[in-house]
Amino acid sequence: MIRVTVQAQGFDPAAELAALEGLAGAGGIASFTGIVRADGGISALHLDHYPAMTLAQVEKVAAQAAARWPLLGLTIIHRFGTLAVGERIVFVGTASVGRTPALEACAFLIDWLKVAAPFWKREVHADGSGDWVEAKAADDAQAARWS
Amino acid sequence: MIRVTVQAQGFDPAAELAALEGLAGAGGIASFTGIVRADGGISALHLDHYPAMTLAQVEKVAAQAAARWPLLGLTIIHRFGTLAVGERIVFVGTASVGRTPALEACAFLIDWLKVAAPFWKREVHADGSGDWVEAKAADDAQAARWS
Amino acid sequence: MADRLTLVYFAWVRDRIGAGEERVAHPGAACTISALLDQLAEGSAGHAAAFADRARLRAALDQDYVPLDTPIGTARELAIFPPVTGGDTQ
Amino acid sequence: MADRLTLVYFAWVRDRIGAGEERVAHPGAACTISALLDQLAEGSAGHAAAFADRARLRAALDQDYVPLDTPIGTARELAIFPPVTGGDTQ
Repeated sequence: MIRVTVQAQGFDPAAELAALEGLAGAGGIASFTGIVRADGGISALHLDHYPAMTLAQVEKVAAQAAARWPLLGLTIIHRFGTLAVGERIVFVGTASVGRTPALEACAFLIDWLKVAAPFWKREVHADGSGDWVEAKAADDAQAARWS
Repeated sequence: MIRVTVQAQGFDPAAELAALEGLAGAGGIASFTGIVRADGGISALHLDHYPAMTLAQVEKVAAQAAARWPLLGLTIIHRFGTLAVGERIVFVGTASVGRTPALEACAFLIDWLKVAAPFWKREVHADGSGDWVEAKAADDAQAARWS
Repeated sequence: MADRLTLVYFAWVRDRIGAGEERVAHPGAACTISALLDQLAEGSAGHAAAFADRARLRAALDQDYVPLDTPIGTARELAIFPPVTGGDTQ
Repeated sequence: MADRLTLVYFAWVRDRIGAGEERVAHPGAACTISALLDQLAEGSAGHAAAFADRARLRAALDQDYVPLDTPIGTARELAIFPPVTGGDTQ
């Protein structure tokens, strides 16, 4: 079961985890949820994305994980648009028979989403001003360790 | 926030995740949930444990993770007693500012719980018969990679 | 060969150009992305500002990431944007 | 020095002995866990069966894991059990 969505609206990690837990044979479920932080006094993050490309890229990363680990289920939800501090940005959930594939695939997916999915963040201050977030070389390095 | 419990009753991962997501400054929340599988046609698992020692050992593993990674929160729930197929056995949840400490600490905790917490599993068949599960050398090796 | 090429821009590239999308005459299969950016930069101050620092630009041809020295070939859509900053938190 | 030592058993060690807990005269600080197991194995078939394969036994003194060749010292509680099998799924 591979489920990938790119959406503006929020999501419920509990429902996503319950779906993964319910998969026949699932013994281990790993998840990661990303939350908008109030870094530098921002009030929101705006996520720009490339709609024609985003879903295809996220599906590509999902297919890589599914090919590399014996997963029973894999869920990726990535939001775009304007997200207030404290809101969820991204969810990755994985299910496998034993614990290791789920844990490793979850870490792999979130590392690769950061460098492969065409999203751009702009920090939004209370007065509406804001700056685009610069990419970090550390993210490329972290994704590359899976190669 | 370190929360460690060893209990017979079930738990709700959604509530645990919500508590971690609500921690001030949390940007990444990782979790792992273990589920009883129907391996070999079993109907349940019985988890024996050493009550005087269990909580202390789980707290020790939690303290090691908290010393090693900059975590904002860490939750471990481990059940004992008789658990039917499909029931949750264990939950590990971690929160950090960025994604990496949460993901690494979550994997570390579940690896170490397997080798350090005094739990013993017996597979229970529908007729009440059952055998104690043998420890796997692979678990020791997996935990040792964190050393 | 398509006779038009759609250009799409994201993040500060779009801000500097002042538009998210534009159509241009297809520069020909052999023309590289970099060469096209050079031409566009001559045409407006916004494009010049957006394309000034090539090390900070990434590209996709028909929704696949490619290096800037890639020939445009028969692609119908060229996207120009900064390195992505998605994934989890900032 | 305590004059009694509490022994606690888990999993198949308990099944073979037929009891989860018993109290014995403290064998003295210098006596190792292994030496005590030898003495106990002589006393009953159940203990002999439980302690036959030392490679499959682990021990804790006053709730701390120790090797089987550890002297019992002033400990009040000695636990004998198989390698643990907790954590996640089987």
